[in-house]
Amino acid sequence: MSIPLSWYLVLSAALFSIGLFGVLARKNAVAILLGIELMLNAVNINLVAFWRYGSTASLAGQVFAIIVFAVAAAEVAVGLALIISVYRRRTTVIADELDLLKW
Amino acid sequence: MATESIIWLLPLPPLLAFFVIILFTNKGKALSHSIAVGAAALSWLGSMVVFVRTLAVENFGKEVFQSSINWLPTGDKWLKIGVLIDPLSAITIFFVAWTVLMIFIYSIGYHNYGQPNGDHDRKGLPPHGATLIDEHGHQQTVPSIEPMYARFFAFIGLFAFGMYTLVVSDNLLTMFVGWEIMGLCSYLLIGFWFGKPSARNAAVKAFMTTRIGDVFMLLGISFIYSATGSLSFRDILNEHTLSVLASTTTPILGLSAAGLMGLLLFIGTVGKSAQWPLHVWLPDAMEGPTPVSAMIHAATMVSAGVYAVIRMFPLITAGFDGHNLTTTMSVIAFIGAFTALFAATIAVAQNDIKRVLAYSTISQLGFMIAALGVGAYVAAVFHLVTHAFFKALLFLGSGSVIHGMEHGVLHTGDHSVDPQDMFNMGGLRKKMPITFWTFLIGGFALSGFPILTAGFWSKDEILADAFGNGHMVVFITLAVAAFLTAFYTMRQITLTFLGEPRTKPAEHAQETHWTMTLPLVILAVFAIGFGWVGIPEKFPVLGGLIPNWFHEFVGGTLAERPEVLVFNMVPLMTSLVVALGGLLVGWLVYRNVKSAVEDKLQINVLKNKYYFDEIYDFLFVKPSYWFAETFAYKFIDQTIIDGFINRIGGVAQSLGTGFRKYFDAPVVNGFGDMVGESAKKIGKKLSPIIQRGRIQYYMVASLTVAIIVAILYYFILT
Amino acid sequence: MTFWNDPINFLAEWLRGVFMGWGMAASPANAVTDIIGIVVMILFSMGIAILLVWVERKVVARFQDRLGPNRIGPYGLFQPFADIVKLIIKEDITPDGADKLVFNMAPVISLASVILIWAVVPLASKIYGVDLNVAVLYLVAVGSFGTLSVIMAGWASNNKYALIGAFRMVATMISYEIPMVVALLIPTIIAGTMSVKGITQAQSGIWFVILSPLGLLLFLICAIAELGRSPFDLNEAESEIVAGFHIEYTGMKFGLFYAGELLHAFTFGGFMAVFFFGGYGGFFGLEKLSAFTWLSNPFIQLVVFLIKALIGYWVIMWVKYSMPRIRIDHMLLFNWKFLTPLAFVLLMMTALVDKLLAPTNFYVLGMFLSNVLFAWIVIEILRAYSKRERSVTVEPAEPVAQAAHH
Amino acid sequence: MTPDQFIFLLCAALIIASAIMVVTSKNLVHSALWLVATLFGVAILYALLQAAFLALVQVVVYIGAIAILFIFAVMLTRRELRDKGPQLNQNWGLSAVMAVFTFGGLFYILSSWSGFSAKAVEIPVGTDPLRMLGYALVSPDAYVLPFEVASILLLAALVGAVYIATASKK
Repeated sequence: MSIPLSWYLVLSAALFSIGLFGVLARKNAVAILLGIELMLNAVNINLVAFWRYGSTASLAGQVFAIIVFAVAAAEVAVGLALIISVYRRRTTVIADELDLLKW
Repeated sequence: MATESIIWLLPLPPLLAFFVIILFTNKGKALSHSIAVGAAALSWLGSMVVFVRTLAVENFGKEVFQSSINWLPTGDKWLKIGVLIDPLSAITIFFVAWTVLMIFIYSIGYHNYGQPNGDHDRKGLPPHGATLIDEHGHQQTVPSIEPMYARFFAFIGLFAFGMYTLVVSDNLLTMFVGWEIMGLCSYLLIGFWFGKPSARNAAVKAFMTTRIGDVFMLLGISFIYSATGSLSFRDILNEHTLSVLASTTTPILGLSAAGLMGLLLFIGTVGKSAQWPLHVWLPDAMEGPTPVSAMIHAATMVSAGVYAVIRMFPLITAGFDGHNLTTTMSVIAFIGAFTALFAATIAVAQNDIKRVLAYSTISQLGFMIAALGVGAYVAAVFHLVTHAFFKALLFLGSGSVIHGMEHGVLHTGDHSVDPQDMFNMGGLRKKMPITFWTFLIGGFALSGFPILTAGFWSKDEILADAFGNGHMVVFITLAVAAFLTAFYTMRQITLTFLGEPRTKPAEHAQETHWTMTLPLVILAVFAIGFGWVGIPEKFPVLGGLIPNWFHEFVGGTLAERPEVLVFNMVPLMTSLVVALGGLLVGWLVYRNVKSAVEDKLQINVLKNKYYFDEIYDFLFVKPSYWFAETFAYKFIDQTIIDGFINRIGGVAQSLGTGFRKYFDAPVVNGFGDMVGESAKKIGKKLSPIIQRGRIQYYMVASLTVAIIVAILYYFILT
Repeated sequence: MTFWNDPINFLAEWLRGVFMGWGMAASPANAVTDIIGIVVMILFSMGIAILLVWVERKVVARFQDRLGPNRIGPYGLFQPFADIVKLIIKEDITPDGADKLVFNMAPVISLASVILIWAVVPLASKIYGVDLNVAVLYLVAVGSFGTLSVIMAGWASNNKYALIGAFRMVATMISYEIPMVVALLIPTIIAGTMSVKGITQAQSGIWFVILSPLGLLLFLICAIAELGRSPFDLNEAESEIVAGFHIEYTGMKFGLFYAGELLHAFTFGGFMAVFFFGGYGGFFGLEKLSAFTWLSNPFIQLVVFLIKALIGYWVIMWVKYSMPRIRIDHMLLFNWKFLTPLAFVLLMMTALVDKLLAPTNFYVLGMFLSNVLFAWIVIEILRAYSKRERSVTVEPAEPVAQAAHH
Repeated sequence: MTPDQFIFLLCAALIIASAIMVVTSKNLVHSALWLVATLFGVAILYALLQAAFLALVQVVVYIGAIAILFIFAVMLTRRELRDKGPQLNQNWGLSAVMAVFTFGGLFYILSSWSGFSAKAVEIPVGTDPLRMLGYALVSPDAYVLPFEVASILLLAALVGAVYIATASKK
């Protein structure tokens, strides 16, 4: 194991930022969810890396990663359901066109 | 099983039944009622076991069953909850268990189990009957099963849970929880047929009216908690605390702290037990199905109010020297006695069979309250128990009568006849013998028919206590009320059962199913037999034949056992005269009455219940509508709040105008204009840029700000 | 260590020695040896795939009362090679509107997903790719690449039949993955490990098929559905959607799909053997007798494994060529409303019985009887259900009509 | 450079490149497929971190379910299968700057942390992280409660998703 922790952390920070960009800049709502997935994965890399580089006997990192899996799955299910429902009503999934929430 | 464990478990079966029925077995009718009745039977069994074990305990008043656990941490202490069975709750749990079980069984028949589904029954309305066609092609209308059958059993299960919780609680908090659960259930059950506007309104009325009492009760509980730091009965009702509370004065009406607490709690009871002036909800509550009326409004819930006062009796009477009533006690005695008389007079002029009973309930509860007000603790408990039995019996009996009448209505097809109006009945004695005899027993018990019935002994004891302690006003009021009670009871029996049928449906009325008559018979046994456990020792002839067990048992709850009264002939004769006289007069007057027109007592003021509904409508309901509509909504909401929001810009402008006017200074003027105008302009320009409704734009903006702040923070702080 | 006892390690050591002799450092030598091992494994599996083409054609011919390939080579054994030549020289078409990269990636991923499975297949106690401690999960994970390849192919073809076929296939695969995972958990629970080698070794005394016959049945059904073979071959229902997701593929690209499917079926046959029939071993303790020690020889084990896998494969073929197709909605309903709950209940029951009876002497009997009992209950429930269904449809509305006459 | 590092760098390159493709690709289905590549790279990272179970769960859950779901969703929410026009909104420039800043900030904070370049210790021989993880997930004094809560969350989300996505019957 000759890889320092920093490599993982930097990689995950980069992945997180890319995901953030996706969330902020993509037009399509599905693509926004894709960005969120990237961010969640970045978090998971961190969790697992901290588990490996910390005390391997305490499994918090791995368990949290599993919970993040569950949360991600739930988030995708609900998110995509919402998007499909929105599409059914408005026939669009472009986030910029869904702008009724203003005064 | 240890007795304490059983007590803990007592309320649970009905609660489980509620959840199981609501969540899983809503579709299955037989399954639902089996679960509910099974749960009630389980609780009943537990209650009986507990009760029998209490009997075995020597000197039970001092060594009670209790157990408690830590529940909520409050700072460094724990708020404890627990269960307590002392003589009072033992006797209460005894009658609660019996009446609840009876009512559960009765409900099966009342809601027409086993009958076909109605032709056009809908949820939220009473069943209208079903048309059957037999093999010969004859069409026949029979009662149909309640469309929300399972739901009813779920609700009464929850109700039973509330009642058991209240009774076994050893502290005010869980007692109040049970109290409120029952309030909710009474709302749900009175409005059970929510398709009827009258039922809806009655439900809301009951909920709102009792809520007034509950708020005061909560105040009382809070007061007790802040003063004593505990809500447990054992902590509050010990002599040391009570003497401290009794000697503390409060700025309100010159009452002692104990007196004020007692009064606040008593107001809760006034609401729950439908005492004047909060009695208005109970008669309307008759809109619910009859088992509900019997259960909530006769046997258990209204009893809970009295139970609460009895439970807090030492607090209420703190500072009472035995002769001169404290202010609180006077208030209680007055309200009780007044209610007893007042409700009795209204009952005389009611035609609806259930409404008569409703007012009679209010009146009888007034008896108990008055008894408590004059310090007659045991008598109040005694009457509470006997009343629960015979009033449940009467209500169930009236439900049986209505059921029989409905059968007649369906059979004849004459839907213009109101099956609840007593003037449409008559002669039911032959059609419904079991109902008649049990109703007669219940009615006689209510009137206090001498020697034989339970009501006589308990009522007599109240009168004797009032007389013996020298409260003549109370005594006379109650005596008059007792006379009226006997009178309207006989009126009811005469109109309903005696004479000849006045309408076709009454001719075709039919005895009801055994699930309905069996509870009647069992309750009738108690309505007679339960009086014999409390015969005063000094009573002529009978006294001492059976020891006055009740007095010994219940009296043991109090710190000092109340001394046995000196026997006096005056109250005994009074109760004999009023009971027999009332019954006789009632029979004489109504034996030949053919219709409501001939009834001399149809006085408008009585018929309209002294216009209390109208008065309240005028005094409270209309003003609160006005308050809500005109003041809160139109004035506060629309004018002030909305105006404030809408017109900030305008206010800024008018401020500027004000400045110009009053100072007449062009500089200030110009400056004000500039500020106002530019704020407006900036707002208009910014609004489409900033507020786009685009989520990503918001996110970018907030992230930008966050990052800028973070950078500044880092650079400035480091 | 001789070649006969441990052929793979023997050869690897030898290769490593050769490379080191050439002046390589230790770690690159290891890496190169590993890569050679991987290539050999892939070649072996591809060789099996070629054989399977012949087996499949021969067997289907027998089922349909034909002779099958019999012209090229003995018993037509060289027919697959002719097929391969044909596929290679066919025109390689990429449709106009297709998404080229995705279109061309799909068959590769499809075959890769199958070959990746072979990394954990225990051919013999000493012949296997890697002994992964999460091999069962690996099996499922790699399978999801197959799903991906299907949807890639269906979407990239720019053809509505392809897309519909892909949707059907993916819906099936994702749905049936759930009972499949549960079915795989049953041997896992009994053996107490997820390693396929561990599971194989756990069956040296008794095959899991006796402990959990229902688990086998469940696994078989799910495997057939995962494969998209009849009766679950909705994805390629010729009469409806021509050929499903690979409609636009020609030449060797189609060949990759085809080979992948055959190999996948064979692999499932192999896993049936591994999970329920003792894999390469499972001689009921026979190999411990001195007269039968030769059963532990890797080559014997390899042959045993291949025979068992072929039998499993043959069962899958048997089902395929004798069953009609089911409708897609029935198929999904069957999964969600029957198979999935059944699988979960079965899993719980297995875990419970396993936990309760493991230390006792009644273990085998208890497990078997509990399965029988469970099967009986399920059949009774199904019977009651079907009776109710039938009574609803059959009962005419006559009484009402009669009533109207009155 | 050890083989480990080589694999890591290869993998990191795959992750970063395909992640960038996820957020910039004009074709949404390609985005989803690139996401699969990213997730696969992350799975390899888990394997490198000796979390084999997580690596496989990553593949099963993300590639086997979530990515497929995404592709389905992409296809279900359009009338034409091809995307037209730019896929980035007007804020993309600012967003990119912010993303870079976020990365910079994270990097800055991380690099000032003392454990930044920690080295891993070998997992002690004889311990089986997989078995430990299994026990941890169902042991009452470890993580059974969060685990159960997560499963309930998943169930609730599933029910909610079905309800939301079902077309209301008219």
